[in-house]
Amino acid sequence: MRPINSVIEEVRSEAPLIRTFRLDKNLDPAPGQYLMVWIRGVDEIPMSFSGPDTITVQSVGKATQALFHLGAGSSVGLRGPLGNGFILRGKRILLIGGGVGTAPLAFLGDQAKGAGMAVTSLLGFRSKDDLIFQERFEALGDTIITTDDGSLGIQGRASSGLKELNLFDYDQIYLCGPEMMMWDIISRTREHAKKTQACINRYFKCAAGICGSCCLDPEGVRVCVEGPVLMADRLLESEFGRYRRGPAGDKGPCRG
Amino acid sequence: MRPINSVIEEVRSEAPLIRTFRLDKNLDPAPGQYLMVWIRGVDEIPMSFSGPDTITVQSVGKATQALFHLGAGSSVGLRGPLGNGFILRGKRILLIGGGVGTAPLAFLGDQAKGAGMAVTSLLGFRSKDDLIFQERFEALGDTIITTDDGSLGIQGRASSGLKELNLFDYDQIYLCGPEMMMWDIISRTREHAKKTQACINRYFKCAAGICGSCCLDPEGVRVCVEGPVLMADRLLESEFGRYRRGPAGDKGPCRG
Amino acid sequence: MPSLSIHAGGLDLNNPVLLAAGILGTTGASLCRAARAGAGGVVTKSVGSVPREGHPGPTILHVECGLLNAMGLPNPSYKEFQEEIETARAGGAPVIASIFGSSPTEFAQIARSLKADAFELNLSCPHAEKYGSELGRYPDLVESVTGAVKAAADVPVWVKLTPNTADILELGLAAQRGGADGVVAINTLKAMAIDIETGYPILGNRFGGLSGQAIKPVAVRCVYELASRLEIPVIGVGGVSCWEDAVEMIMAGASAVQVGTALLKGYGIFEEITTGLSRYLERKSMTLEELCGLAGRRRS
Amino acid sequence: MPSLSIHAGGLDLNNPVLLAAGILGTTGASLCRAARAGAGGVVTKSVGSVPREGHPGPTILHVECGLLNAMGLPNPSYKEFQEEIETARAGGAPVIASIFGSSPTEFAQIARSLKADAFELNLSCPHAEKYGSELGRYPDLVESVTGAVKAAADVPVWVKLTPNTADILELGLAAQRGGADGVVAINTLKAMAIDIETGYPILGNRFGGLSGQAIKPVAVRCVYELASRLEIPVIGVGGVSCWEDAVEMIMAGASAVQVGTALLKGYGIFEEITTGLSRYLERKSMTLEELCGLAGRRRS
Ligand SMILES: Cc1cc2nc3c(=O)[nH]c(=O)nc-3n(C[C@H](O)[C@H](O)[C@H](O)COP(=O)(O)OP(=O)(O)OC[C@H]3O[C@@H](n4cnc5c(N)ncnc54)[C@H](O)[C@@H]3O)c2cc1C
Ligand SMILES: Cc1cc2nc3c(=O)[nH]c(=O)nc-3n(C[C@H](O)[C@H](O)[C@H](O)COP(=O)(O)OP(=O)(O)OC[C@H]3O[C@@H](n4cnc5c(N)ncnc54)[C@H](O)[C@@H]3O)c2cc1C
Ligand SMILES: Cc1cc2nc3c(=O)[nH]c(=O)nc-3n(C[C@H](O)[C@H](O)[C@H](O)COP(=O)(O)O)c2cc1C
Ligand SMILES: Cc1cc2nc3c(=O)[nH]c(=O)nc-3n(C[C@H](O)[C@H](O)[C@H](O)COP(=O)(O)O)c2cc1C
Ligand code: FES
Ligand code: FES
Repeated sequence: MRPINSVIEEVRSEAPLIRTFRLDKNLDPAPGQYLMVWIRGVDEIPMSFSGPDTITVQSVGKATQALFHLGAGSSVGLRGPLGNGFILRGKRILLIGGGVGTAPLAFLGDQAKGAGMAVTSLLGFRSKDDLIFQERFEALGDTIITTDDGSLGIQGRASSGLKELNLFDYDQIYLCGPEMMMWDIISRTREHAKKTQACINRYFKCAAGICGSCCLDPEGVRVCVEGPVLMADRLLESEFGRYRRGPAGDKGPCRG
Repeated sequence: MRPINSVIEEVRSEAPLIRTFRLDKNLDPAPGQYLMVWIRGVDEIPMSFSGPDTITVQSVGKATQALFHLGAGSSVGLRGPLGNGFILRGKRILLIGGGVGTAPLAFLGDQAKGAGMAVTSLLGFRSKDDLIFQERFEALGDTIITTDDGSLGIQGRASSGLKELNLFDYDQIYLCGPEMMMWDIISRTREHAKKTQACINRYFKCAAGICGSCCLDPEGVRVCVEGPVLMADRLLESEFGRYRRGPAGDKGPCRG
Repeated sequence: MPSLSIHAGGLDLNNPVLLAAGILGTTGASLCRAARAGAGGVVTKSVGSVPREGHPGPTILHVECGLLNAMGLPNPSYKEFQEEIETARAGGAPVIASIFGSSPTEFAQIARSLKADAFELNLSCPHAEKYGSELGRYPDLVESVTGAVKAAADVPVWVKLTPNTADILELGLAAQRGGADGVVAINTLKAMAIDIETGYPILGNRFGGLSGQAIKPVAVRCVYELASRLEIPVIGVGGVSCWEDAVEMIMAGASAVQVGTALLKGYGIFEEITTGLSRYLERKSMTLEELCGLAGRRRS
Repeated sequence: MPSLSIHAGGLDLNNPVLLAAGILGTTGASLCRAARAGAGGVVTKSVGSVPREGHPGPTILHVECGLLNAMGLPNPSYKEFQEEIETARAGGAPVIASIFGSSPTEFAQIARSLKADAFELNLSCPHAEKYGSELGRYPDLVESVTGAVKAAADVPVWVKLTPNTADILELGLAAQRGGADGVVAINTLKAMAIDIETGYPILGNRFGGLSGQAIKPVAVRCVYELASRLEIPVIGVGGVSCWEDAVEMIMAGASAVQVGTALLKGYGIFEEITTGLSRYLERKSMTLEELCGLAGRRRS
């Protein structure tokens, strides 16, 4: 149960601040599950699988920057796969992703396609330069792209792409991205909340369901073990989109 | 791995100072294996199985006396079955027992008979009054009895009965009794040592092969886990019959 | 079924199985959930006077038969925490606020400001500089902190003791002199683990606390030693992970037990333990009071 | 294969994996057997100045991930023990005599009379009245006992420390001031277990010492704390049961390790650990010296 030592086999740049790291271990994860990645001497942080043996990381702070400094051949410690994963349901599915949150959806899409499902994707990015996994999603099926600055696809936030779609066409909807983007989507698509699975983010300390730092009001859902994938109807009745706790357990605004 | 609680179901008096205790648990022991019996508040002591769910105890000191005070319905703590057991070999076997040492042999004889072997027994006791398991052995096959005082059977020590037997007739010989009696037998029957299994006694503290109190010179055999059944040829080259260590680890004379 | 309700350490509890400090105790909602799942009482995450983010990760690590943790007392400060306590109270079980500070006055200030059903003084965390066992290892500091909090608070005060000492009884007696309504034993054992691939200490803070099954025999011993000599009740904690463990701890002298690491198995642990305990008492025709400290009366 | 031979604590050892005190160390034959099975050195059962039969049974108990024991220092006295040491020497590895007493003079007298390759001072057994940790918890006594034995003996002197303290480093520094050639850490944690059917403490002595896997994280922490500050070598003991554990202990700062409870698996453990250690060093292209204390140099 100690961190497994894993060598980074390959590093691929996806966008200026986003890189994919291929690990020497295939831990047989389900899409939506995550790893705790120990960057030795720095910190241990949660990362979704973007493939059976890859994670796709956006550099945002100390630990992710330190990870970026580790090239192929360096090693990290791994705990996982952890948490629940997405559950594939039905024949036609819709993936809605934002930014680096597209990572677990790309992995899910690969599996769905392999299982013969029809996959449609709606992806939102800040701008053309931040785009990742475009080809990967396009290979899965219809792909709608939005950019905040209009540099590619529809201009606006991901929700601007909703009007191109009839959500009743889909048996299941899968969602991952910045919290405000996800909130934007699920609050606009309330009638589909029961068929929407969202992979969410909270501050994880233990990732074992014991410390309480990731618990969601008002039910106290331990996102690290009961999530990170939760049904949107449950999120609608929670703190999600309204506030989130920081490392000290204090309530703060949701970013993104 | 904590002591198992066991209720004494029945107590049978075998001789003035010897009683058989039937336990409510059948721990599926092999004859020759033993239990550590915890008489709560007093001590934990080794006892051979005299049957699948019985021990036969001679009262010699504090713990055995305390055990005698416990009637049916009382409970003891058990650790076991421990150690190796006798291994049944061949078609014709000879059991040589002395005193309460006949207990594991009676159990072994039952199994041998059940397996269709021909069983002969040679049993030594101090006197007629100390006799135990006479009927049980007689039911197994030919039984020769010796008593030190001549009050029954051949007068003399168990070895006095050897002249009635041709040891070459037996595929395997099984031995258990007071150390000097066993030594007497194996030193007189050296040529049969390779087919003689002896169940021996040492001071057991841990009964787990870790404390060293039961180790036999010169090889350091841990009698509690590598025994208590050892081949007589191994014993011939050991401290057996010459000295034994007491609770403090000091060398002392062999009793009996 | 025999009643499990007890009066211990100044509190009336529906049952003697409590949630331990620092376990799912960061938010009112998770505390409330523990109470609804059957905890007889819930202890909050330890809170101090200023917000702390805690140590860098890894903050926990599964080791042989236990858990190592070095959370580093993350908390939003007592000022932010009152609302969590209110939320927690909705669960219907007493909410015990665990608090820490670096001096008697800091402790007293928190106790004066925070409202809870009782206070538990964390004088025992083994891995936070200037806090926890760095004070709690000294009997005189245990006594003065306890006294200061007692003077400031109008609810029961429990003192949580460290096993990282040569003589836990000395610490318990100090808490009693300070006026404590109960002692809680034990906090974690100071420990560490090293990554054998690289030599890095695994916990972000290097040192952490060992909890879980591994420490139960130490906890039982501490409870026994304390209960044999103290006049105030002892709340037993350390490695309790099934009803048998709770029975053992109560026999050692605990009036109530707390469950920490075993929450790894989920919230169901409270019902599992209370049900097992009831059945045991029924089978033995005993009351909780008769069970408490039985081992001390079995001296041979 | 890389060499495992080392010079540690004043002794030349073929390898750094030693038999711990009190484990199969009652007779010369069993010590000899450990040496032949590959132990780099063997420590005897602790011997005192008069024969002791030890505590009544049960003397050991398997608990979650470890062993509880309260043997009670049974030994035939040092007068009877010289011949066991001679026998043990035939195994070809250094024989370290573990000795105990209730005062500096008692220790010194034994050290003067007994011949061995080194002495290990048992100042740490947690369950024998008037001996072990009842002295070893006080730094001044650790220093004076060590000093007295150093003056009496002409072989290296190791001091075995107790983890049942708030600050093991203090004890280690005291041993160093007393002139010790090395410290050995750790002895067992004071612990107990209770029979839930009856309430009886299970060990005949009620209190015993916890060893085995359960205590390894505590042992690693103690070794790390000691090795970071002491100038004399630290011998690590506590829960080492495979080569990975030995690597971890050495990374924490141990110059050599001792194996106790893992002998439950049999004498093969020595070869298992030394082989694993060699392979590891080979794979990493490291020497034992480079491995020793690596964790202390990885501070981030
Ligand atoms: C289930 C889950 C899956 C995730 N998957 C991905 C992914 O696939 N790709 C990706 O780039 N990021 C992912 N993240 C977010 C990622 O964990 C943070 O970006 C990372 O921890 C930042 O660490 P830092 O030291 O670089 O930043 P810091 O400087 O420490 O903080 C930057 C921000 O990251 C957040 N953060 C820091 N530590 C944690 C933590 N332990 N848990 C949660 N959030 C934290 C903080 O809220 C802060 O706002 C995921 C988070 C979770 C909870
Ligand atoms: C493998 C084995 C199987 C045994 N099987 C039987 C049996 O079937 N029936 C039977 O009556 N006895 C048997 N014994 C002997 C029995 O264990 C002792 O008679 C008993 O321990 C005496 O305990 P006490 O407190 O009554 O006597 P004490 O007053 O303690 O001592 C009396 C004598 O018993 C011996 N003894 C005491 N404790 C132990 C111990 N822990 N280990 C070994 N010897 C001890 C001592 O050498 C002493 O000479 C067996 C012993 C061993 C090792
Ligand atoms: C993740 C974690 C966090 C903890 N946080 C605290 C804390 O904030 N305050 C405290 O007094 N004890 C804290 N503890 C100690 C526990 O309350 C408890 O004393 C210890 O874990 C032993 O009990 P257990 O074996 O049941 O876990 C923490 C323990 C763990 C595992
Ligand atoms: C059965 C047993 C007997 C012991 N006897 C002694 C002893 O006589 N002297 C001593 O210093 N330590 C003694 N110890 C402690 C061990 O030497 C060692 O310090 C401890 O068990 C931790 O190591 P381990 O986890 O590898 O067993 C004993 C331990 C056990 C389990
Ligand atoms: S991160 Fe600790 S409970 Fe989820
Ligand atoms: S009795 Fe302890 S080793 Fe055999």
